[in-house]
Amino acid sequence: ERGKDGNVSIIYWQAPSILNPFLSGGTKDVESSSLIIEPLARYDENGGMVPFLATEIPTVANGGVSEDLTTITWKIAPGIKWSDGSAFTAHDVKFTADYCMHPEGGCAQLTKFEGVTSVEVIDDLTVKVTFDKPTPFPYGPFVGGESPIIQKAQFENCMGAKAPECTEQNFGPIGTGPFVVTEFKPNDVITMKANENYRDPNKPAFATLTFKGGGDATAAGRAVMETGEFDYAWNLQLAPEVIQQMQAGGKGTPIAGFGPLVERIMLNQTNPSPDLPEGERSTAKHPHPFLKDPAVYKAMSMAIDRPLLVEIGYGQAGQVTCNWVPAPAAVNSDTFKCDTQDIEGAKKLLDDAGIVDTDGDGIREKDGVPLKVVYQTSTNAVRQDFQALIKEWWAEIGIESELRNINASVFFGGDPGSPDTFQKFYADVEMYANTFNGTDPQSYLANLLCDKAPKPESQWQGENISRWCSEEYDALHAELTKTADAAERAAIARKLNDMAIEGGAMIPLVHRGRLSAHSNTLGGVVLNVWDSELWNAADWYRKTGS
Amino acid sequence: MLDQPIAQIKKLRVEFQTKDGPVVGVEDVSFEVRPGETVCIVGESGSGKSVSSLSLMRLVEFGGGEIAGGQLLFDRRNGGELDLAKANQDLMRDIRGNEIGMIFQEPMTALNPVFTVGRQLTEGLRVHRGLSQSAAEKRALELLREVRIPEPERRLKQYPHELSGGMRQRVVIAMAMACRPRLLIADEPTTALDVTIQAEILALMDRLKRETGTAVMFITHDMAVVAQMADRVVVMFRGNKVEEGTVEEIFENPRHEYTKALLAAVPKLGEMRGKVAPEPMKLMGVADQKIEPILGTDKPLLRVKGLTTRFPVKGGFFRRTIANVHAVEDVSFTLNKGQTLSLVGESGCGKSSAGRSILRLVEPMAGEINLDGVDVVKLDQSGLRKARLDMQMIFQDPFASLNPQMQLLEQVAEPMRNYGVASGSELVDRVASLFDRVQLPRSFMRRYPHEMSGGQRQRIAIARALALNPKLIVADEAVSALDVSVQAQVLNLMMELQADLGLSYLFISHDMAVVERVSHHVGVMYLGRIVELGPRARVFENPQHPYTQALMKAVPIADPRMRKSEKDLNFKPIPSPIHPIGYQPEPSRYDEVEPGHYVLTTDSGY
Amino acid sequence: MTELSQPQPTKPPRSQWLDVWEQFRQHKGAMMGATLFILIVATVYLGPYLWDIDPTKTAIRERNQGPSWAHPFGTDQLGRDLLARMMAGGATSVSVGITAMLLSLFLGSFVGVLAGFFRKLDGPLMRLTDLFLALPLLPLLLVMMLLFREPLNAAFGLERGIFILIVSAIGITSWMPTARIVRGDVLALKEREFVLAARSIGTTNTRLITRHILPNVLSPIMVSATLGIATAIITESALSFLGLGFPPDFPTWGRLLQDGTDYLQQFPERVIWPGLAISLTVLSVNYLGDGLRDALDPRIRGR
Amino acid sequence: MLTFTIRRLVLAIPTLLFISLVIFLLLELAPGDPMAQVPLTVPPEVKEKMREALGLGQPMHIRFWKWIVQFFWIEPQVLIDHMFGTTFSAGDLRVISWQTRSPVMDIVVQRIPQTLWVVGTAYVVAIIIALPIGIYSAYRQYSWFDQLGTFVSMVGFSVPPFFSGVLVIVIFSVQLGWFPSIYDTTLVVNSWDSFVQQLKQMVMPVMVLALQITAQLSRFMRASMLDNLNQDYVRTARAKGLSEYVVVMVHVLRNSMIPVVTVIALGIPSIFGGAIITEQVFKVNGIGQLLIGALQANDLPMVQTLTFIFAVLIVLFNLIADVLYGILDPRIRYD
Ligand SMILES: Nc1ncnc2c1ncn2[C@@H]1O[C@H](COP(=O)(O)OP(=O)(O)OP(=O)(O)O)[C@@H](O)[C@H]1O
Ligand SMILES: Nc1ncnc2c1ncn2[C@@H]1O[C@H](COP(=O)(O)OP(=O)(O)OP(=O)(O)O)[C@@H](O)[C@H]1O
Ligand SMILES: [Mg+2]
Ligand SMILES: [Mg+2]
Ligand code: NI
Repeated sequence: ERGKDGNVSIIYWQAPSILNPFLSGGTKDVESSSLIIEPLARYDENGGMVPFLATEIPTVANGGVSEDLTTITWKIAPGIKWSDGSAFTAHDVKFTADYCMHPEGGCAQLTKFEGVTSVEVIDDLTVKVTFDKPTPFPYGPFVGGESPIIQKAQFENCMGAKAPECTEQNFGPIGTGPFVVTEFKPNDVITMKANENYRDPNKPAFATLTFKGGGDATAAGRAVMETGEFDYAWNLQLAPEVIQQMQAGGKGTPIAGFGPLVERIMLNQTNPSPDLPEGERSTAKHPHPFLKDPAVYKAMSMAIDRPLLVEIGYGQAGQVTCNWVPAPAAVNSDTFKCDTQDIEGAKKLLDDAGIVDTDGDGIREKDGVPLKVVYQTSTNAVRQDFQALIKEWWAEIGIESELRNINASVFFGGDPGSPDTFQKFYADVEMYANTFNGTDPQSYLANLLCDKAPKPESQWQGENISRWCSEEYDALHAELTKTADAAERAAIARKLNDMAIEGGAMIPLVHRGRLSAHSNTLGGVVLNVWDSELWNAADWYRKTGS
Repeated sequence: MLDQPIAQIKKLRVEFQTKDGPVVGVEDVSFEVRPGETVCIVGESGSGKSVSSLSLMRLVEFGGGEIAGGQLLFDRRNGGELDLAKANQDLMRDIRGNEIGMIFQEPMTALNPVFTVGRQLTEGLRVHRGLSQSAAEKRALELLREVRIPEPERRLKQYPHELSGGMRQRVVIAMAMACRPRLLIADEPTTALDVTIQAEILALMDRLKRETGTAVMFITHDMAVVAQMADRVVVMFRGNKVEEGTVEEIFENPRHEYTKALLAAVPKLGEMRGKVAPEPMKLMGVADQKIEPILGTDKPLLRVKGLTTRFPVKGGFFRRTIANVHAVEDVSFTLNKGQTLSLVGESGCGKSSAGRSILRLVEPMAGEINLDGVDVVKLDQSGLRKARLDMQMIFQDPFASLNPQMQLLEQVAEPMRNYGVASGSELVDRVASLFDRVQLPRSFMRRYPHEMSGGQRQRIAIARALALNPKLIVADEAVSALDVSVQAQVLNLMMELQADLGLSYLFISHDMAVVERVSHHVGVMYLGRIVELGPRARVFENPQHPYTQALMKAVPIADPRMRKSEKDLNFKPIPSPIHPIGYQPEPSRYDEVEPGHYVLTTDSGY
Repeated sequence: MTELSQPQPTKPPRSQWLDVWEQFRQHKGAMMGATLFILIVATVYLGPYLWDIDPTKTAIRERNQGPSWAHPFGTDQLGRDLLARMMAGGATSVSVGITAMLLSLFLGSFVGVLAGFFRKLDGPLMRLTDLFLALPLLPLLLVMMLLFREPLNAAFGLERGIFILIVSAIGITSWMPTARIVRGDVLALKEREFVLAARSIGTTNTRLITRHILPNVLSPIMVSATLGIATAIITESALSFLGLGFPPDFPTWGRLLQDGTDYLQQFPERVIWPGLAISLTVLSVNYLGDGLRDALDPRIRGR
Repeated sequence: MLTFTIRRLVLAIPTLLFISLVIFLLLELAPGDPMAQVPLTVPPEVKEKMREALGLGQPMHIRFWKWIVQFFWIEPQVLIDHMFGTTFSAGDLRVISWQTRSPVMDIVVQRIPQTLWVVGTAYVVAIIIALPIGIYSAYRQYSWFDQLGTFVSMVGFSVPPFFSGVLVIVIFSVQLGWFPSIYDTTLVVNSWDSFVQQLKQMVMPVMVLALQITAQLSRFMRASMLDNLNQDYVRTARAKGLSEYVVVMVHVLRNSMIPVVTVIALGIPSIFGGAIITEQVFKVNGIGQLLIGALQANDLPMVQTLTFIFAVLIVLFNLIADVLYGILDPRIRYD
């Protein structure tokens, strides 16, 4: 029965700053707004698609997707109402696309609409999306937490350059989701109440919801598992011991789920030496003196004790991986084995390749260049522990590393003026994690295409961080974009993954899961890493008798 | 009742802990004070006068001293006798300010710099007398009038640093007398005051004593004042009482060596009558002292013309300038090489300000200052610094003018260091000889100012000014704080230096006898102007201006049988030097009554 | 009168500094502070020679251990020996703390004295202070790192370069309160008569400042010094936290404290050691400062 | 002094403009990008578009000028509109935060209450505690009270809030369960119960903050009292028979206030500026948290505005301190 369970409180250690996910790509904003506005379909906890506002998932089989893979037609479930009581129609869907695709709007979810040429309203409950070319995976627009539908009536006057002026709308979108905003304090707290017009009259079970933001993961975990002040805490990136200790508090339970997030070490294929003139550092002009040597990067990978890293860094929220794309399961390649450390093997590999220590300082040289690497990452306790361990392991095989940690907002900020961004990569190796949205890896795999390498001409923008380049890879990826069959796609994806790893673009370390925690009295929580974590908040309820 | 002493000091011994181990400030002192009686304590500087009186107030403890022995019996208002040496501080608080009032020696530092005079005056009244704010203020006003501070209403709202030395001293006096204490301890209360005001203050204390039976313990080095005031006299020397007796006995029949020396060193007004030039004093016990007049030269060294200095008076919440103190107003004089010009005059008439203006320590508003061909007013900072090599100043308040954080050695050596005159061991030697000259033991070289008595500090200031052998020394009350014997020595020293090196002095003093002894020329100041200026003999023997005449009349005589009575003094209200912002005073015009003897003809305010 | 005024026994004048030292030696707190301080410094600099475990050496099997003979302070989450880390961290923290404090003290007193003393400079210097107070710290540090890290590294080597950078970063961003406090005192002091007197004997401004003004504003400076050292040590840890400090394999007390905070409940000793070390250092410097101040103040001296 | 004050106020305008320019340039120069917090899954082209939408494509001087106009011309109008219901500012673009796409000043206004509650209370508490401690420590130098005070304040000062905050949370929230570990900014105080709740959630942050401030203030107070306790005028005051209380609390205190006034005046702007770490630890989400969040997100308009408000307060309170100097010590002259 709606509203019987009182208040539920959620804590995110990053505070939402806006409730319009189109204006901010931040996870916190996307997830908090997912309580209010919904897409036509979502991914479930297994990565499968479930209709939300649509009646079914359009496929070629049911005729929703055209044979030539250029259009997709969504049927909207009848009777859905906006929280203000008005009817939800195809016009709203079309409007959403127009809103995001407006050239001056700076829409953060533009990639979702990539290749879309038009969105047509067929009738009030039918909408058709047309792509510019055959699109084997047409579920970009209107699917998943990043692509919800906003109300036309509310946002009509907020298109393009006007978008930021619509504070009221951005802070309190009218939606179809289980909750509506009562008060939004940006970067602090959101209070919500149950949506009276929610399509299921018995949901949500909670009458109100508090969404607190800010602080740090430790505090959030403590508030759920130790003091019981909150019901749900998001993304607790904490040392396993700390989680354990908190769990002993007895008030809450951690839950983990695995998406495609991989913590990896990127290997710079170009020379980052500070001796090079500015503008030529870390560019294709100067290949790296030793990191391109398979013996070197393979040895580096072999020297790493991945199970140990998992144990000390992530516990139940991590798994050993040798792959760049470890999920969904279908695309996870099993070509490589890397779950045992092999220092001796690594040494032998290097010795055999003739990379030996010639001057007795304990550091090997390749062609007279000592194997000294600058190893950078963002500032984060676990990453610093990893750095310390890996530095030691590499030292054992004769590779010296200089550690550097950089403030995350600089490291991940793309400021071309800063020497410390991960794109600029003024270091030999760098460690961070990356992932992709949804279940289709095609665009993620595109990250290693030759022309995506950051370079001065492109203001150092580009996803090919290692500047890795292989014609073979580019060709195979082009094939992927034309393949529709799911199994075939998966096979190609696995092959691409293997090429990248074999070719030394990166050293994958840990397949990271999402670890969140909910209070023991909160029922119905299903952790979903493919969509917003709060995707099924409508189903949450208060457990009785505990 | 008269036989019952108010205070009895018995075998008092006070020690100070210094780094050289305990120093004895007072060794063995016993005397008593009876109601309605004035006991004068005289003695060498540093002999323990201040320390004894502080002990009676039980204030030595706060200064690092310790009453190591003896009794301090005090007869309380309601009869009971009490040993103050053993009283607890709560009880003392009741007594201090209420039953025993104390006037401190150094007025600048004795006043809290951040409170107005009125505030500090009323405090005691409100505590002991329970007066309301307005009643206390009324009483404070009355007190300021009694001590004859001009414009008392305005002074109540001023801060200590805005008052002249004499005014501050009078504020301290008013403060001590506020509650009509039964015992008044006055530690050199009139040292900073000119003779007319000194006479008035003395008269005031005398009246107080007669009317209320207040006992007065009067510490001074001025034998004339002793003669004027004392019923009995206690002579101290090096922490011991060496002689005690009635005034007449002491003056007429001194027994102890020191007392004799003291009396012999007292300068007397009229001693110089008929002599053309100043000459050193005859000192006791100094054989083959050659006494020759110091003639000096006729070449001018310092020429001052139309010097004017004003200070802004601030008021209101935002402390805006609302009026000006016309401290120095159109002053002109000439000082010759090797000669001394004395400035005398009432306290607050602008003597110090004039002296400071000449060194440009305060910026004069207008005027010309020509020192040996150098126009001081036009000098820039580095030029001024160079010029100061030739002119030095001895400050009126020695404690305030010494850096509390520096050893005396360093303070005296500083001018020489500054100009690179000497260094290393030579420097130390020169400092040592300067210490000898001003009669300070060399062991004092590593002491700090607060460990010295008032007179000792003054001598440091003198030594410092002499260090550079300047051409001109502005001596602002340089010898007022010294006991007569040392004073005589210092005066002789100064004259000796004048004879030997051709020094010139601008000598600021209120002590007419001393002025008569040392000066070639005398300027009499009143309300910022020189009212009479001329050769010493002419001004002293033929005073023309009514103020000069009054001044001469008020000079006390060091003879208990020639006491002045209150009736002899004619007190005139002192006009205010404070004028609203736009006020334009008329220029001074003089009449030359005799060659070189000028008298102000325009209105002086007197 | 010579027979009456025979001079008191003279002692050869000793230097003022000897005197101060005498005094200092008799000050119980000061001696305690000094001993403690020397002890801390000796431990952090000489300790590593006696306790020669590498502070960055991990030993996974021995992680998260409590105190034992092999590891008197226990080990951390990677099995690194905490005693060794404390000593290594101390060497960095103490040197950063002291140098940065001295730098900020110097800058602060310099600006404060100049502003208080020279009326002309007062306005500009105080506006400069306002500016520095108003500047947001983080961007300022980021800019400093951006501009100077590479040149300094190139000129002085990695460690020294970063040390210089951090020390100057802390120094440059923390001198303002000292400057304002000193200026306030100087403004009041300047009007004292002995300053006038000093000027009348031709004391140059430099000497006036160094010999007359500075000794008299010593006590607020001393307080700033003690507080400054704590601030510097903690700021350093904040810098490392932001990734602006020493490389991550460089332990410092601040960082150890910070890392330990997460394990506060399981392994409280991990925060107690660095916390205690910082507090003791600050405390010892405080007592040292108190003693020095008392020793330098002639009014208190001798009591 | 009125002229002094007025002159300083007038002078403050160019000073502040200059400061704002320096801040602006500093922020421009600082590495960082408003897109730092956008996930890596958003491709660079999209980020570039978003940047453009934020106005980042324009040259620096134009952006600075825009900010100046918005802050000094439009925001005051908004304020006037808000107070008198006029519509001067209708349609004008206000200073907009990049993170929230909403007017910066609105968020600032929203944040002020909790910051004032927590940091302000801590400050007041600290002053109330620190001054007596400092005074008494000086008066009884080297007594056990003084030693204890020294010890506690030194330890208090050397323990950073990121540690002491967590410590009190672990003790008082986790172990004892007395106080909430997370500050509820939505709490409306309108009844006794809610007031008690407000008090409860304030106790820990206030405690942690006050400890630091107390340590600092009491040290300065003590040192400067010590300097004055031996002066001659203190003797005079005693000779008047004033009680020790009056001697110390009136005569000595007033003379000792200059450094303390400086420290206090320097601290007051930081009340408005918030206490970054403490706010973080206790999730107070006041101005300090806003600033650090904006810094991390490189939300330049927000950082610029907050820093500038802070600068205004600093300039203002330093002026107040200077005026206070003149009132406290009449010898200090400004002209
Ligand atoms: N705080 C102190 N520490 C050490 N010695 C002191 C201290 N105060 C005074 N003395 C010493 O005690 C002795 C007596 O000093 P006191 O002030 O009583 O002299 P005095 O008789 O008042 O002299 P004067 O007429 O010069 O004021 C002097 O030798 C002085 O140096
Ligand atoms: N800094 C100041 N601010 C305001 N007024 C001042 C200041 N200094 C002196 N005065 C005033 O100037 C006048 C002259 O003072 P000055 O010190 O020159 O007197 P004096 O002749 O030396 O007196 P005394 O013999 O008492 O020392 C007095 O009315 C005094 O109040
Ligand atoms: Mg004396
Ligand atoms: Mg004078
Ligand atoms: Ni005299």
